[in-house]
Amino acid sequence: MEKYRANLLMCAGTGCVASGTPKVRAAIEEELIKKGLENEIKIVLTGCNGFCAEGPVMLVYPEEIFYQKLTVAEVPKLVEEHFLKGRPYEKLMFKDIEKRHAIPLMNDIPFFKHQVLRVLRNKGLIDPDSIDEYIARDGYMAAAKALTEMSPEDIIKAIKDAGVRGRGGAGFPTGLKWEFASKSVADQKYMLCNGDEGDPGAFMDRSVMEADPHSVIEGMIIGAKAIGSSKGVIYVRAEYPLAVQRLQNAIDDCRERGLLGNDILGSGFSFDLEIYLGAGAFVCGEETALMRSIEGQRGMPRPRPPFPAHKGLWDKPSVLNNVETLAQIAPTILNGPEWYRQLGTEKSAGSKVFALTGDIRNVGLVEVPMGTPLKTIIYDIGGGMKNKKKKFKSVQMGGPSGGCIPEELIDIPVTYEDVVKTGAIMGSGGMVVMDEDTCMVSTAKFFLEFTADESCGKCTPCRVGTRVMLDMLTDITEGRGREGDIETLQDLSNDIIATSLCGLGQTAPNPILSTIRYFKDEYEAHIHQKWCKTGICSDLCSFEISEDVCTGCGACARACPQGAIVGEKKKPHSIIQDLCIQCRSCYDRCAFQSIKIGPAKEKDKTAVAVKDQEE
Amino acid sequence: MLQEIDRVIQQYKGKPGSSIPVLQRCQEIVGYLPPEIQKIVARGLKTSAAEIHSVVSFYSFFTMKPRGDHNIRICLGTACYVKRVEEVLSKIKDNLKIDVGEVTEDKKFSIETVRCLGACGLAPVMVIDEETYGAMTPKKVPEVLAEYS
Amino acid sequence: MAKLTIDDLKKIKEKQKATFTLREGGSRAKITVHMGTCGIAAGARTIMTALIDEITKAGVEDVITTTSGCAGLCAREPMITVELLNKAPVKYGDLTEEKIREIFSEHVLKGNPVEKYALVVGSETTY
Amino acid sequence: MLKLIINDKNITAEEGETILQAALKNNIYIPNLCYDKRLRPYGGCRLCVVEVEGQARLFAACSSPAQDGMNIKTDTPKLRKYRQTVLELLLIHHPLDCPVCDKAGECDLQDLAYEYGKPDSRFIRHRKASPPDVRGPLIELTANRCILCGKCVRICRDHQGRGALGLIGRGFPTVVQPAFGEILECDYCGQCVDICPTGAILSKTFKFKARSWFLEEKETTCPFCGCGCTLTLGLREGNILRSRGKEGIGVSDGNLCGRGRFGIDYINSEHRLKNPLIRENETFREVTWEEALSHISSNLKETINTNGAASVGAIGSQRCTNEDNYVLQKFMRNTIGSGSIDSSAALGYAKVQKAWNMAFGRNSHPIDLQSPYGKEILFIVESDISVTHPIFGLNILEASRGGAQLIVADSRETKLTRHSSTWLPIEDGTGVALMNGMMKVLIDKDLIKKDSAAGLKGFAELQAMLEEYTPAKVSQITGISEEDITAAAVALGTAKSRMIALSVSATENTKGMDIALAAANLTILLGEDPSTLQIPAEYSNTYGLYHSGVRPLKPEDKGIMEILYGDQTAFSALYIMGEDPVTTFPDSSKILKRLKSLDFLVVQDIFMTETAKLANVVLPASSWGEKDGTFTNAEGKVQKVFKVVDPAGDSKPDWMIIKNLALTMEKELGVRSLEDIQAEMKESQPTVTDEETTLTFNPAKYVRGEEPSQEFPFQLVIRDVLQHSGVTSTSSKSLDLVISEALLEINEEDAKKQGVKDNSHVKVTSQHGSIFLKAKVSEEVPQGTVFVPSHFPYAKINTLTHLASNGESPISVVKIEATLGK
Repeated sequence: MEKYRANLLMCAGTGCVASGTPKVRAAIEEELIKKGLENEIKIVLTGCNGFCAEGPVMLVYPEEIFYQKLTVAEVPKLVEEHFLKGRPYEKLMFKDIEKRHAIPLMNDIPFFKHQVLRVLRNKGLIDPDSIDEYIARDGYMAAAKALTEMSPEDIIKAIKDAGVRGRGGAGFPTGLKWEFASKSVADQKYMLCNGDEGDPGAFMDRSVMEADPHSVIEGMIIGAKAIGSSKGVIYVRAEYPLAVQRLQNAIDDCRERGLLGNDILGSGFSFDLEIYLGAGAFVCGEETALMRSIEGQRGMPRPRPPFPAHKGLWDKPSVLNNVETLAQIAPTILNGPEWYRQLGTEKSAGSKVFALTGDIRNVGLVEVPMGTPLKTIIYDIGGGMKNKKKKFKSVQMGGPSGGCIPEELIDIPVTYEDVVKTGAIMGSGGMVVMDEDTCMVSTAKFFLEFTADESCGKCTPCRVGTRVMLDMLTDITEGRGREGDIETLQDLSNDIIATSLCGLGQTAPNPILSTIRYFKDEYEAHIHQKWCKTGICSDLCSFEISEDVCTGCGACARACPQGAIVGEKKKPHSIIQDLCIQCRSCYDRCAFQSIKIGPAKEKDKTAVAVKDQEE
Repeated sequence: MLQEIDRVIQQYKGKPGSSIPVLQRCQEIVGYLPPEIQKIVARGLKTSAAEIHSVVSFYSFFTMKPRGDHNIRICLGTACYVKRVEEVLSKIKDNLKIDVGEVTEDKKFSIETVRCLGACGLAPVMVIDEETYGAMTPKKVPEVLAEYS
Repeated sequence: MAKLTIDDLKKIKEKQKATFTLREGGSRAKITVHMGTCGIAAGARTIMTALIDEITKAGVEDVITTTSGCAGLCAREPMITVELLNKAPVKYGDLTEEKIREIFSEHVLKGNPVEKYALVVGSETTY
Repeated sequence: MLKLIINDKNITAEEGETILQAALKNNIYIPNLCYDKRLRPYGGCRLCVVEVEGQARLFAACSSPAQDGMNIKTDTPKLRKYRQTVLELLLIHHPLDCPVCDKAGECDLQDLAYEYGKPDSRFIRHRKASPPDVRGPLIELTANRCILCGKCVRICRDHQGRGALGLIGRGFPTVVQPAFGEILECDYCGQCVDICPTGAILSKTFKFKARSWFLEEKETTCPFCGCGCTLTLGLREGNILRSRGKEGIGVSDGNLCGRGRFGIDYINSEHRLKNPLIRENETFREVTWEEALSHISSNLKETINTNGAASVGAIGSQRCTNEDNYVLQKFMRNTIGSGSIDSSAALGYAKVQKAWNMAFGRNSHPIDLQSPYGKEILFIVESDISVTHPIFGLNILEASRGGAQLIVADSRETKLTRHSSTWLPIEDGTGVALMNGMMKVLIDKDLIKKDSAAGLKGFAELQAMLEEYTPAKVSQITGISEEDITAAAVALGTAKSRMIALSVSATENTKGMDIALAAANLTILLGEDPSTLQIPAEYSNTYGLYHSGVRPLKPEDKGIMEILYGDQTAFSALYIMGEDPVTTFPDSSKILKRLKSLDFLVVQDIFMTETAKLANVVLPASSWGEKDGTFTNAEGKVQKVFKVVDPAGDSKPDWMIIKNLALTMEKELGVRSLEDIQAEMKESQPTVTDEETTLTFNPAKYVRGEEPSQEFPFQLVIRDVLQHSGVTSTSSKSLDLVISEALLEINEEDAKKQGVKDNSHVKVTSQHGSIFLKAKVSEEVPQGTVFVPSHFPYAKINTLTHLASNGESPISVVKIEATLGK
């Protein structure tokens, strides 16, 4: 084997690839050859590093220097400085905004510093297409242990003792799920993996499948042994081509090495699995719907009971685990339940991966111990608001099934129990941070649009109910809200939650209920005063310039597409209301926060029409 | 093309639950799934055309309309929503003068919206063919589209 | 390819150890080659190549090699710094291929600094 | 047995029953819109939610299993509110067009809205954009009324095995439609009409005919096939307006096929005979009953006087009641003095009967419609049971869905082959060879019940005969690979329980009695008792006809071969009741010749049939719906039919006409009423339930029919058509809308070779004649074989066929020529 003195671990996750990894990689390769370093320095493409917003990112070993926002133009300089002369190249390092200095080491960057990597243990550290590199990191040792030294009961006990809970949403104890299926008697059982990550704003499963596909496969082998299954299916969204490719490659390698197939590792246990591509239906994240989809039917959920542990795929006992859950299995088996419980709380043990997105500075994937305060995640890891001038308003957790947690609850520790109390849910771990410019009614409407669109249509409350609620929210955001709408929405929400067939319908009203709970004033303002104070609902606002703040810089006037802003240079400007179309451009543009948003005003609509015609 | 489809059907024939993979392959081959193709699949898999059509119509991945040479997929996930992907979308619609689900007159572009692409870190995101464009703004729309014309 | 056994897993892991020592840390020895313009001009590249060659030959997995800029003593280039775990770093100067091979086997492998080539004991960090 | 409490009432339930099933069984109604006992629980409408003590969540009664000790409340204020909301949501887009909806008055949604609904809705103007309605014959779907319970889609796909309707789209915009919104093409069974809980799917024939509350409903037995389903007829002002199935009633338990649901309007046909007719030269003259009967009386008397009573023959009917047939044969034997009476069953069912008797030593062989259930393997030989006996077919499909392995040997693709686990696409008419081959495999592999089989009469002969049926040879004959033959045999041999089924039609094309014997041999070889072999009697009263004495009973009695095909003109007069030999019997030219040669022909029927046109006297009989009586279904179950409407014109029940004729002939039958007849029948017919079984092997060799030749390259196979049964159904206006003429089904490749286009006319020629038919190019039929139905009188299919002297009707070979133009 060739020896390299340095490894460049370039992130080849979807995010970084989209930001230019392939081009940068080619440039580095070329430059290394130019400098004669190609035999000393090895480039490894890894899965998602997690710090997606800073991509393309690269980690240089052995020094552990973290480079971000790489560009082709900077490559010659980088290679010359760092790899030839050994002077880490400060220009491409992460900068701490407050202190204005570069942070060379990855683990000194706050985004990484507060994380503990279990699920993401191999992220950015191994080549996901190399089974050897996975094995080097203790890969398949847990499977070896489970297959040769442990009985199904031992495995189930270990997982139960560890307190592993499903990371897909509801947090059902994984060991218990396995136990049910293990006890079912059948000629065939199925071990299934849910890679149909659907919550908008969550991408940890994609990341794991891309960065560490073997960890999922190993988890499935162990689970298969626990329940007595010889066949597995990984159901992956077709929208994740890279994940599919990496998984397929990993499966092929496993088959070739005998880690899948008959008599794995000489243990006498046989298990094989295949990938099944989802075809784009959010509801297929629901386990019974996913099974219907694998059966080639419309992905419509089935009533439970019978539970999948008794009658699942093809009416055979089946276990469906989420990607993140499965990725935790191997280290837990290898290190034991106690190790697992070192992190987290009594009821929510271990760590959890979150996808931080929205109006936050450090967008990306983070893994923290359960029980970490929300505040730590948002401010210490996430770096606070992207726009420092804007205040934090709310964080949405749990996607369309979840809710919005307001600022006053930001100190809660993130555990299944504590999050549920707020009206949100842990969900798969999407955290969408919203600043004060976010209209909460519109946010609720966004989620309802999603659920109404993704409702399979099988049960009445979800099919019609989500549509009715969406219509009501649309009315409210467009100025047709009526007295009593809030109460009707709450009432209907409760009925839908109680009567819907599956989790989609049972949770679809959550975004409405939680926004009403914490931001009722916004609903009231929308309905009664016809006022959206964020200016997002263009029918419910008007913009005005406060003369005492305006510096007359003219930026707003230049931004206005209607030419509705007038004023002399260096003197306060004003907005011609009849022309204003409430596009919010001036508000976004003003550096002095001199634009104020007020309730909708009566205006002569012909003015805009006339103006449009002139153009 | 029909031979290729026949090969796909033969490959999956008799394998339970194969309608979705077969349809996916057919869509790759033909580009979309017109009724004639669905009928061939139904016959080949010993099921009814209504059953196949109901499956096709359920999943957003399947389309019964031909796409443009370049298919633009706009992510409508939460992160993209929060980052106002709507504005990017409407700019694209304005630019191409078509609505979501339509094809431009010259058959060059079609627009689709998709649920989360899982590239939230780059929000707002759009994908043209296989290429992902992150941190989109309405301003960037014309230059990105120009790459394809 | 033949089916893996548990022993094979362990072998693969061993084989990959060097790579992961590099990535995960845990190295016993770190050799820094000073690669400023001066160093390169004086032949630091040859030194680096020889060093990697020696490491490969010896089959050691816990030694990592890195580079740094000019150490400030341009006249004594090519130079390296050898740091063994929990020991003070030692700087060597005026190196040649033969010297570096000797230093490697004596100091890095056996733990005995080669005093005849040593310039300084104790040094600044690499950056 | 589980004990639970529902609404403070202690009830019991079976293990595996759902809460809803347990409740309904105990007369506790829980609202539901998407439940049907024939379908898997769906859990869609959410109206059946109930509260279970100690459980926070609600339980959907339709899908939650009843558990011991459950304390359930089905009607609490909380539940009422939830149901109110669900209904409110459903009614947002369901048009309130009850005044013009045929479902009103018996609409589940309407009833529930009345029970739970509030007059006002909190939601306004959220109506679904009107999706297009579904078009097609007989069945109409008004999309806006649909509440997406999915029952129609599921009954069509999961129960009927058809899948003509699909849920198209997702979520709120979902609609129920045939694929791509095309015209509905299906079995037209109409099960979707019955199952729809709203007015979304309606029968077109019933549309705007009557408000449901004006309908009077009466149960009777279906006049078509041997299943003997119970029809619930909707009547108003003396007219049958519709027919539907009702759960829990009769052998069909709510299921009906298209014939029973739509086909009974044949009784309203304008071609019904209304008055007795006497031929005068080339035309008929309407006469009174007195004149007709005395005309017949004197003619028959004269024939008897001149040629002897034995020169008078009669043909009974598989569609007439037991009473009609009994009286006819009694009339023949007592009044005329001739035992020469037979029926079309002689060409089919009687052969099965004979085989049955030879193999099992029994005189009667009732089938059991439930027999497919609980069997590990179902083996169907050359029989399209879903077409001949749709309800029996449904049970086979359901059993196979329940896990039974279904092996179907058939030359063409059928619903059963589509749903089979193994389809053996054999050459038509080679079922005997296949079964012989399978028996050989079973013997060679020692999979037979040796101890019981070897000692039976005929075993040695069977074994000797089977010697030549090696898999290789059988493969050559049947076109099925040796492996498949062996695999099928082994599957059958190793199964723990089995059913072997064929329809009578399988006996009609060459195979005759032999296929029944072969199947019986197979059954006995496997050590099974006769109930394993299921060969259902064909028509509504085939079984009863056979047992009421309409067949030769004494050696001197002549049967159908002599009556219609015999070469000597032994018969001078014939009395035909409810049969149309010219159309439905093979070799129609021969029959025409025979009938024309008679001195005197009486035809008693409900229509002016092709046969009636040749008669000297035509008597108008009352149809099935216009008289009381009984049918005996294929299970041997005697079921009543009722007079539900007034007889057409001056028509009379068959038995009454004959009774009157006997009276006119001054030889009273001794029966004056139905009760008399029934009492007498009971006495004369011994009960057949506890017959002894004597097993015998009857080796049956495979005999090749006519070989296709260069001149006649195609095999012609007569097959039944789902929407028709015999010829009566062709007079149904409703069914006429679906299939109105005989279509020649021909394989795509063959059609190409012959230059035949779909829907174009072809000339079909056999050695016996030629006819013109419309061609239907089909992927379902194999190359080298064409299929035709015999139902349609105008098609004159039997011009092409012939009858061998042994009573078998060999496969005909034909040539197909495309005709010019259309």
